[in-house]
Amino acid sequence: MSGSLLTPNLVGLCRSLTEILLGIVKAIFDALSLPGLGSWFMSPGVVVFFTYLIATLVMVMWAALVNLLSVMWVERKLYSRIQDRRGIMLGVPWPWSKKYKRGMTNLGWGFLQNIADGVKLLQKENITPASADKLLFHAAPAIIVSSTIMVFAVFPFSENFYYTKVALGVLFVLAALSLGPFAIILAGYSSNNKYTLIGGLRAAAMMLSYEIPLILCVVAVVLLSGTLDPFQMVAVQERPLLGTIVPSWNVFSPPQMLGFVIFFIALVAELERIPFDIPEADAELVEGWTTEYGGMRFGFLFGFKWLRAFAGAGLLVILYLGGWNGPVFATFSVLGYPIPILPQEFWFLLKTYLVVMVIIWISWSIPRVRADQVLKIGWNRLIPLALLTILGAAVFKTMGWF
Amino acid sequence: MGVEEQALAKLRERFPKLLLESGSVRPGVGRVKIDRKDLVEICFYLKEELGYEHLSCISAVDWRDRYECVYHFTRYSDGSMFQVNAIIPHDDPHIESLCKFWRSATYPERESYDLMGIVFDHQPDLRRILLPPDYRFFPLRKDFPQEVDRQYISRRKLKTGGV
Amino acid sequence: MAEFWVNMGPQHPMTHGLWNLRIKVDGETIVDAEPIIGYLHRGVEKISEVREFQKVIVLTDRLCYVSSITWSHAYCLAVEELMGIEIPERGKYLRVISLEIQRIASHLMWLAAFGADIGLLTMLLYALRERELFLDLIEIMAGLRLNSNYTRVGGVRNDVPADFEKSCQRVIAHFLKKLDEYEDMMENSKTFLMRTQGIGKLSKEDAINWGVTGPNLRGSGADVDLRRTIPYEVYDQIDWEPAIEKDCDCYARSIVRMREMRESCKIVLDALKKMPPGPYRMKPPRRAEGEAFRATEDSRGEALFYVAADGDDRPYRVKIRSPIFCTLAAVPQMMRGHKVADVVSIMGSIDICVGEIDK
Amino acid sequence: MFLVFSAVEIVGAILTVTSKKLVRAAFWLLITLITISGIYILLRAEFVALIQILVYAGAVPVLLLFGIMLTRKKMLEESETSEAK
Repeated sequence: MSGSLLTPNLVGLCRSLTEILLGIVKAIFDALSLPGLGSWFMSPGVVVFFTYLIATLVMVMWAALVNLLSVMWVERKLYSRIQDRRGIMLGVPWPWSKKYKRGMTNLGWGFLQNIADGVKLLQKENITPASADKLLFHAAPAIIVSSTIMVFAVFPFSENFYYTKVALGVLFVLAALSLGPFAIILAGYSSNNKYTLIGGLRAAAMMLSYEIPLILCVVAVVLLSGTLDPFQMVAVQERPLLGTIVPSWNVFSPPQMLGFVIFFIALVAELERIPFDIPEADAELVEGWTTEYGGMRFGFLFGFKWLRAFAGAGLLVILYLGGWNGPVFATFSVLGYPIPILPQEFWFLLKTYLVVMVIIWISWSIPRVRADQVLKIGWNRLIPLALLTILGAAVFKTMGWF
Repeated sequence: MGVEEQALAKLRERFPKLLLESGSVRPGVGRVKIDRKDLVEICFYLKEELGYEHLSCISAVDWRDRYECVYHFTRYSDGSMFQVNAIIPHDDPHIESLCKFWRSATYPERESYDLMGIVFDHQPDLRRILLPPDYRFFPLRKDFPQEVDRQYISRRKLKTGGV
Repeated sequence: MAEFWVNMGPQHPMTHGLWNLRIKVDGETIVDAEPIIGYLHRGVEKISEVREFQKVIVLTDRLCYVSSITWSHAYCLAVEELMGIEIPERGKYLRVISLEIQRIASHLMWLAAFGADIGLLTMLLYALRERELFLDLIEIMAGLRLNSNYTRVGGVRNDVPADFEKSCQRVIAHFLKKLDEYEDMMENSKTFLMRTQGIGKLSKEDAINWGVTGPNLRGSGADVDLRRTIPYEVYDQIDWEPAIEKDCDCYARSIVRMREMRESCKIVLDALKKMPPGPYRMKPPRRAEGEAFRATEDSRGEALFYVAADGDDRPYRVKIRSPIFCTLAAVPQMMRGHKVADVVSIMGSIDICVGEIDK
Repeated sequence: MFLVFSAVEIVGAILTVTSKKLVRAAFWLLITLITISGIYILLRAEFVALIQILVYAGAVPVLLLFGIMLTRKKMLEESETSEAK
């Protein structure tokens, strides 16, 4: 199949980058006749330290800046298209476009809109309510942001584009995502407002009840593929299915089809998208648990929901849609060396963004469900069906059908 | 004989002495004028016997020498309406509430109390509704100063030099 | 869980204006509710006592910015009754056309707000997009989009341009197609049914007793449309059917409004066809004496104006009966026992307009 | 590393039992549980550590807070001044 863009891997790349940079630093210190300091910079500990520093920065920048802004941009573009909106079409055009030099036009791509929003949020005052529980009020956004960033520590974008390789990667992602509800309920409580309190309670109730089918579906996938390692999980899905050209993605196996649907619904609920966005139902609870936050703190809470959406969609792609596997024809070899035309990262991002777009599409075309109905769907429908999925997966595994 | 004439005839027959004034406004609309003490009796008769089921409006009018509470009733089956003017003396603005028969009387009665200061006896929830609870005036009364003529004030200020 | 009061308003996305709904919740269940209004009280009734008859129309236009023509028309009818004048036939037809266009625009505003309430933001933008077309029609008729000041005592302000019928037909043909789309989005959507069916029940007897009127009453199964029960203008010469649903819940109320939009389209086209040539306005007398009232079918219910005059050139007393003011009294009963999220369905389905509540 | 973790854990545990606000106690409990999972990682028991976060840190304090919020009355009671009569 297609190869990865990053070789050997992110950390390795960063290591060579660090070595080059530190070599320049050493040369400067040598020129300043400080050879001791120069060779200290080249010592292995320092190199490793800077390597991981740079790798972390690259990963966080990539995830939280590039992908976060892209997901936001995709969402805005898509719902503007769906709703016949004009606003988002207004944006600064490309600087090199000579045709639209007059400034703001409605033919721009609108990509800078998010950055403008971010700048606006940064300029706003961070208001802390007088009667809020200060410690928890400040801790809640930090927990949400850090737990979301934590996901990307083990999140593989391709065979080589990852930060660390953990054998229990999927479990790690789920554990990191499961810290969110606690922060939400903390935020809801500490704002000392009835809307946030109701929103926080709703969020906690909903996330508790939807995390269970989510994890049960993962259990079914783990049963079939026999591993918790995302890399092996993708490798299992790589071969073609029973002599056809259809790849053996988990979604094509009979028990996992159901699991895919359940996982998708539970994911939408986890991400608080519109059919299940009762914690922040803006018509009834103003903004739910984020009501009292302002400025960039609100920006964090709001933006990292999109990042969670991205991470969740990526998890869905890894578990069910074959991860970074692309079609076979995407690679050709020159002199026996495989050259990817479209690298694995491209396929992974393509699938992830498609899933994100489906989520956006759903959320802007149906009304929101009531809180008790959400819980009813979760407990009465999804959990039994998820258990059924596990049963089916176990049967298939035992009989060796898949 | 139109529907309102039939209703009026029945009313005249039932309450020969109570109707101070009765007549037909336009086809389908009747009008009687009564004293405030007979209101409940006549309205109950209108609702139960004549089928005027919908109390659409309660308006209070300040005629300087008396108040009038004007009730409009509708009968949905043929669309005939009925207007009942209840006369209230100016020095004692009290009238019986109709909340027992029409729950829809609650809000209009509160509004009439709020703006005109007519007290509805036996109203379960007689509070101010539009104006703030600590407001002390009844603005729709005719003795409430209606309008401050700003131009007049400025003209007077120019003329007299202040005040 | 402890019961506690939640203030929904005065500034809350659900309120569609400036009022306050205090709900007492037990967890998520509503135990009690109490509307608190008066934040927007402008004293229209008092101001109109010092204005001449014709000049009050400016105020009645602003009673409800969503459906200004229907309010001015109700006032004009009452004043014409008071003065005892009969307006020209063409004026009546023009009034009916403007009323129905305004009704469609108002119902589209309701649809937009209802969609946003139950979380369907797409509906908001779609409905507002189509509302623009009807506001454009009103602009062609009256010269203004919102507070159009079109209906006058004694007729309407001006005649319509020659090609008005054609633009009306074009807009309505386009709108009827879009209306099918809305029905797909709303009535045929499972989520919408989950949110509205069985919510906010108000039986027919209760509705009449509470004084609920208009589409809300027709959603409760009562065959009451004042355009038909107490015909005014030329509604008795036009073919149309009132929309009546028997379910008594939010769903029925929304269906009634959707069907009413179709009926209004029919009325507009029919009235345009039957409209006779001739004068559209007459000169009303300056002074009047006595008292008069007229009830009309506003886009939200029964709008009744009671006008009394003492022989001056201005009304002695104007009383406005606003439909939502009376409907609001029934809201606590509709809400008891439902969930917090149903507040928005119920309030959205009865189509609040604060301008007319607070007068 | 172990010393850091255990110090944080001991401080968190002490604050858990001494803090007056129950919600804060739950917050410190979360800190304690997360540091315990850090200690598990030091012991090379990654699976247990992740399950610790998933189950104990992710779910138990949430349930705890849920219980606190559903049972505590004082927090939700209306103050006298906000009664609009």
